[in-house]
Amino acid sequence: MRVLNLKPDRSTRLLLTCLPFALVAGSYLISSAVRLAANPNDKLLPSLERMGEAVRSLAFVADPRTGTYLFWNDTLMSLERLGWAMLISTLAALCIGIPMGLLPIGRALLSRFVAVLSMVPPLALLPILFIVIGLGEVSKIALIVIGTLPFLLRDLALRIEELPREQLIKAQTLGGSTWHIGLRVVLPQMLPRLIDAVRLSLGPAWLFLIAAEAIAADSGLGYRIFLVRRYLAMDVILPYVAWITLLAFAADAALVWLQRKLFPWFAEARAS
Amino acid sequence: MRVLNLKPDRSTRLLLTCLPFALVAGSYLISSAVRLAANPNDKLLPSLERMGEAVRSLAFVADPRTGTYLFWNDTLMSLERLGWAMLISTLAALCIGIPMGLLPIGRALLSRFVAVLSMVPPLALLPILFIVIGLGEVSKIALIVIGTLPFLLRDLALRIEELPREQLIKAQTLGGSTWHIGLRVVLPQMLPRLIDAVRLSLGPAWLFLIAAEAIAADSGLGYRIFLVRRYLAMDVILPYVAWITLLAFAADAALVWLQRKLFPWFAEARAS
Amino acid sequence: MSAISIRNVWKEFGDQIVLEQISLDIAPRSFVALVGPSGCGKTTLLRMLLGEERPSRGEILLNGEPLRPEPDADRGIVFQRYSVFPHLTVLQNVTIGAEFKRSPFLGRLFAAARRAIESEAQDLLTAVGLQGNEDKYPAALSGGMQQRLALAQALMRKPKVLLLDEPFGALDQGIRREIHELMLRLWNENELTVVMVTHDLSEAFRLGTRVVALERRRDRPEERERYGATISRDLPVWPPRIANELNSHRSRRDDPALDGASRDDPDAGCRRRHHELERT
Amino acid sequence: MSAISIRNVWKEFGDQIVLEQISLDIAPRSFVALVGPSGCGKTTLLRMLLGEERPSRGEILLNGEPLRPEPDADRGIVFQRYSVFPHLTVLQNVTIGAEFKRSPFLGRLFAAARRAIESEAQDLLTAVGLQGNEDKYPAALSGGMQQRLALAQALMRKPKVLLLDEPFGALDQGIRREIHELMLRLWNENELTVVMVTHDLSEAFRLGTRVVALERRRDRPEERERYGATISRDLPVWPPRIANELNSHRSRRDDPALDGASRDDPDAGCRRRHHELERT
Amino acid sequence: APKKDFKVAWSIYVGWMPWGYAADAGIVKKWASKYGITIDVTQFNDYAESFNQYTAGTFDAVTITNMDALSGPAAGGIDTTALLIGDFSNGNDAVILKNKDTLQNIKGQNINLVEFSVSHYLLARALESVKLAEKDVKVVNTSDADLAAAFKTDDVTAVVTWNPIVSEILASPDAKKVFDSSQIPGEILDLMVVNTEVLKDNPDFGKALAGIWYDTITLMLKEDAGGKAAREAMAKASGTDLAGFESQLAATKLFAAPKEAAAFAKGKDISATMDRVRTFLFDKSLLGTSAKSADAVGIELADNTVLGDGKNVKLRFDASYMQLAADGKL
Ligand SMILES: Nc1ncnc2c1ncn2[C@@H]1O[C@H](COP(=O)(O)OP(=O)(O)OP(=O)(O)O)[C@@H](O)[C@H]1O
Ligand SMILES: Nc1ncnc2c1ncn2[C@@H]1O[C@H](COP(=O)(O)OP(=O)(O)OP(=O)(O)O)[C@@H](O)[C@H]1O
Ligand SMILES: [Mg+2]
Ligand SMILES: [Mg+2]
Repeated sequence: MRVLNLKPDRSTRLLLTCLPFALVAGSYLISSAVRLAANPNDKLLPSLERMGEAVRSLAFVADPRTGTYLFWNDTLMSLERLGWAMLISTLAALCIGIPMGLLPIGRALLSRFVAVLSMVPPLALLPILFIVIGLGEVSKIALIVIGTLPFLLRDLALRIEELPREQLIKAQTLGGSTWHIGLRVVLPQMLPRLIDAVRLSLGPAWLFLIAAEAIAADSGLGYRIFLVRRYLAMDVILPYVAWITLLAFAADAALVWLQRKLFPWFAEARAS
Repeated sequence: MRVLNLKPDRSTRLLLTCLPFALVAGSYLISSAVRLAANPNDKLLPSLERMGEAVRSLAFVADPRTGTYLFWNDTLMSLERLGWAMLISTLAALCIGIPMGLLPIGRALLSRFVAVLSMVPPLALLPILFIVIGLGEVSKIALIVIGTLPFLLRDLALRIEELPREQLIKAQTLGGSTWHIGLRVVLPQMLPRLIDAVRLSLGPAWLFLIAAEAIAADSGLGYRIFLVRRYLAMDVILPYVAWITLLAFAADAALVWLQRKLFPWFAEARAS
Repeated sequence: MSAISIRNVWKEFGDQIVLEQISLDIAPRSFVALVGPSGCGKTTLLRMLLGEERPSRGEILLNGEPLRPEPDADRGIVFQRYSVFPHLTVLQNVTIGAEFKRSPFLGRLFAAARRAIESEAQDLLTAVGLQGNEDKYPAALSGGMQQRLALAQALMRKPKVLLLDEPFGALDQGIRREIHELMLRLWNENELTVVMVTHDLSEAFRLGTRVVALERRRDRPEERERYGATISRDLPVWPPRIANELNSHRSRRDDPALDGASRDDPDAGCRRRHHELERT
Repeated sequence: MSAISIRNVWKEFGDQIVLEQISLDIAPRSFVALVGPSGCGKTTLLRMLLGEERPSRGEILLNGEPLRPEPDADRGIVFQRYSVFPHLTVLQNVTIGAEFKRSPFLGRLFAAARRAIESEAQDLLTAVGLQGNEDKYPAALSGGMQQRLALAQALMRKPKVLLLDEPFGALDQGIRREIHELMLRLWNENELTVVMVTHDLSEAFRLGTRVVALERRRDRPEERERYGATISRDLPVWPPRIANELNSHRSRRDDPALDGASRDDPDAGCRRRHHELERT
Repeated sequence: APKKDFKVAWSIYVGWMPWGYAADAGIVKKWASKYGITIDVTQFNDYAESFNQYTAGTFDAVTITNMDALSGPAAGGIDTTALLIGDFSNGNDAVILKNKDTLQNIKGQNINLVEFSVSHYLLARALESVKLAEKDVKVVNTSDADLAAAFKTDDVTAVVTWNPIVSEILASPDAKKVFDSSQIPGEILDLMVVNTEVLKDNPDFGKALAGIWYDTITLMLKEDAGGKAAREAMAKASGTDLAGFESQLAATKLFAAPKEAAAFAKGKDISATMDRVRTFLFDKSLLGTSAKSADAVGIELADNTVLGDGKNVKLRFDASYMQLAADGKL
């Protein structure tokens, strides 16, 4: 039988899925044990206990200086920044992207500009950004917005152009104005597609969040990682990275769920 | 007439396209002039002449220390790193992604793992990366590969799953083995799609290149930007950013051209 | 009423002449079937009637007035595909036209106003045989049901002219037959002038009151660019089929639509015409 | 030869019974047309014949041997869509089967070997009327031409059984007629047993030597899950249509295919059968 | 209206941690309200960004080293006054080789360091001390946060950096410190600098800063529970523990008393140091592209003598606020 047609059953599938994770975990544990045997103070690949301890002291012991639990506070701050940024990005994408995709005038005005904008490496512009909008929360959110918005805009405009022209004409023959068409034909059809785009841009968003927090912040997951990086405190960094990964995964799953829940017509329409 | 139906003619379109660029350029020039009037040594928004001078001295005056033209040397080094990284990423994506997308076993083995991997923020793992592969050119290339590969893999696997099942069955009824199908049915159809994915991941690739060069390097566009950032030499940073944008644009255009040239069937097949 | 006059219309795309010298007067309440080989410009002509494209030369009048140069509620349309909105339920697809009309800002009605148009929409859905499917999304409907929905949707705004671009081209034979009957009935019961593009001659003769054929007089490859299609045949259908005068008593004469559909061999009359068309 | 025996086959997907108790013996060189309402399991049955799905109960034999449990070169297939490879030219689409056979590592032939199979492929392309289009990509072909190409592609590996899943369902009426003739000719000239799924009864009667109807005996919504479809009718086509004995002299008897296609009213015989089928 | 609200930027470094503590502990608020102003203290993770922001005009004061004050704000045309000299590095910056005991061995190696930073300067001084020049080695720019990890790789054999990274690297047995800032005492100064114009118009702002600083220093250096708590808080804020923080403090010559600091500011050594620094910066073309000589940017010392161009004085050392603190006149 062709390998192509070999369909592993449920349990084999589970086994296969776990295999690479187990391999990574295993090779970590072995390398860690080897390094720790050579130098018990090695910080690069800490033992699980060390990491557990580090997490415990960050997550369940209040920081004497601020009285907060650093781990949770960092998480909250980062998620807040990310949440606001993605919200703003999404709304801006809708407000700018729909005219840009729908109206020939909008397309002429913006499509080239956004294309160029999307090529600018935002990290290189950080100093200017900080000057223009200051250093508060706003600048971190702005960096994420600047980093993700051009992609969202381009994607949205593309999706609008992919809408069958027939729909727009039909809407006009039903007496719809441009505003009507944007509001009742284009917008609702773009929302689920925008969720897809947001899912794609969450990766860069985390990147920008970490970069922003690395430069100017006093809390946040990225801040903590960069702060303790000087001490090579991998016992903090690794759990933080794992936690970020988990959060990213959860956010992705939540968006998928949201899409299915809010737009039941979308899955069928896309399949057909 | 509805705004939706207003189609600007050629010259209006050109005008509209230029408008946002002109606005940005104009507001830069004005802010720059205002700041320079207040402090002639201001570094944040240098005048055009200052930037021109900075570029001239980097691009057309040999560096006394190394005897190279820094601007061109930086460009060459960065493009080399980027080129190698994208080549490796692409090849790896093909070698891993095709089995992962085509074979049920491959999917069971890798899809979850890659999904998790794609959520890990690569910047945070730099220390481990250094230990494993050192600090030389390899680590910069590796960072870009690590940053882009998961996306390429997931995208590729998705595209393979989108291939009509009918094609795979047809190939089997023509006597094709799994290897045949991978080689002659899936691979050639994936190449143009991979170009699309590479285009999408060029943005993150530049980001990771700049980040890698910021961390340890002695040449490269990102290196220069982060080096001169220490003394806020925006007269160097801004032209470098513009240059990176131009290079990114050119790379994108080159990929589009390549796709059209190498895969003439693709545009039609996608349209239908 | 809703007479259409096409007066010496030409259409060029860049250097390519697609249509030349089209003149056609369409009487109110006609059902014109437009046939012709693929690529001869049928859809282009329809799009000009719709206002989506403008003639390069000549003019199109609707009831003596120049046509509004963009699609509007006085001309409805049904395409072969993509006619209905996938994100709206069946009922919403029908009501949306009325909502556009009555709610300029939100494009959406609520409460009593909504219920009023919903009951109107229900009637239309019943008329096209879609009762009971109000809350489904179009993706859950078969192709034939989608086209019925598209018809209901178009009729909601009571257009004077209904344009159809191969509306039944993608349907199975059996389903096609049913929907032909429906089409004739709708034409008969609504105050409509219909222009339908079709590839299928028998469909043209079964539905139309008049069959208009577009054709290129010169069709050698090297001439394609320089010569457009024009009207090569313009045949009234025999026996003449006349739409019911609305609000007059129904039994005044035979219902030609029902008559056409119930004859034992509906194609016999058409066949003769077929031959006439093919003798070129 | 290539006889197919379906012995008491059931197919369930999870809790849903799709097919129950299907038994069918298909003689070599038959042309079986499989009809039935949408969703009754026609495609599922075909996929079992293909080896893509396995019966939940019962077995399928090909020439007395159990069927290989995956698609293979002894069974060709043509789908309604997506049958040809968009990235290969017309010629390459036809040669690829032979390349798979002769080149296990590269799946690709060069030089003389390539020229040999190319000339073979050319003959097939001529047979399906695609000569002159060798270097085009499928996207540049019309729907009908793509289906011809799919047929040529499938025939290149000389399958014993050819399976067709609504192969002409997406084609226009006129093109359909042409391709029916082609189909009959191919069936006649190649040593083929054909099983074709179709929605179109007249197509079934025009092409098949035998028409098999699948149907659910109980089709109330609440019963749908628990009862599958089974064979409700199994009609030989009249007058009997027999494939040409290959390599015997051709004039021994009328070519039934050409005969069927050239009669004045090809549907007359079918109609009778229609009624029989519809009287349920 | 006269300016009432001031913004101070600081970044995480052992000699500057008191600023963060002062903000958290209310010392900043106390002194600000005494002078009827508000002072907003912002923490940066990234040192270079902190003084860039100051140079760009977003902040009125920033913590910075003497060298960066000259190459950054001063060369950028911002007239800057060094208000407080907090400490000088006394071993906090070091040249470290892998498996080599003497500085001589540095010849021909790749040196990983933050280019154009005080590490670069320290390297230049170290090379000078063994009669080598920068062309005898190869400098590779490496971000400070990653130096500790980088040293663990085989590629990296020599680094120059500052604490806490120095102690982190020295923890591995193959790391050998071959030169450190205690061999050039008083050359790497950690300052609090203020925009001269702002200071001139608002001397109260300067007084408040001096008050905050010496209050905090006094508190943290006390060997009682309060002092220990303060040090512990600073340790945590800088990402380490008390022991780690105290070892960093040990390598820092903190001017505990304002008198001491004022005296140092007025001393002669600063003149020689600044001359070395500006020569170094000019060699690296860090005094601005238009600078024709090391004299391009004038430096005014505490005794009002000027190094370089007297018409373009952009960096000023001012001992008067430290003196006020010493005299208890704040
Ligand atoms: N917007 C356009 N720009 C340029 N050429 C066009 C445009 N629209 C149509 N054409 C050309 O006009 C000709 C007629 O096209 P049209 O779609 O009207 O044909 P048709 O009769 O509807 O064909 P079919 O039966 O295949 O639908 C074609 O050659 C087409 O390429
Ligand atoms: N892989 C599968 N898993 C679960 N259910 C399936 C699967 N394949 C088919 N079915 C179900 O089996 C039934 C028969 O499907 P099938 O595609 O065979 O019908 P069909 O007769 O070919 O219909 P059509 O004429 O619309 O093509 C349907 O109810 C379908 O939902
Ligand atoms: Mg058309
Ligand atoms: Mg089917």
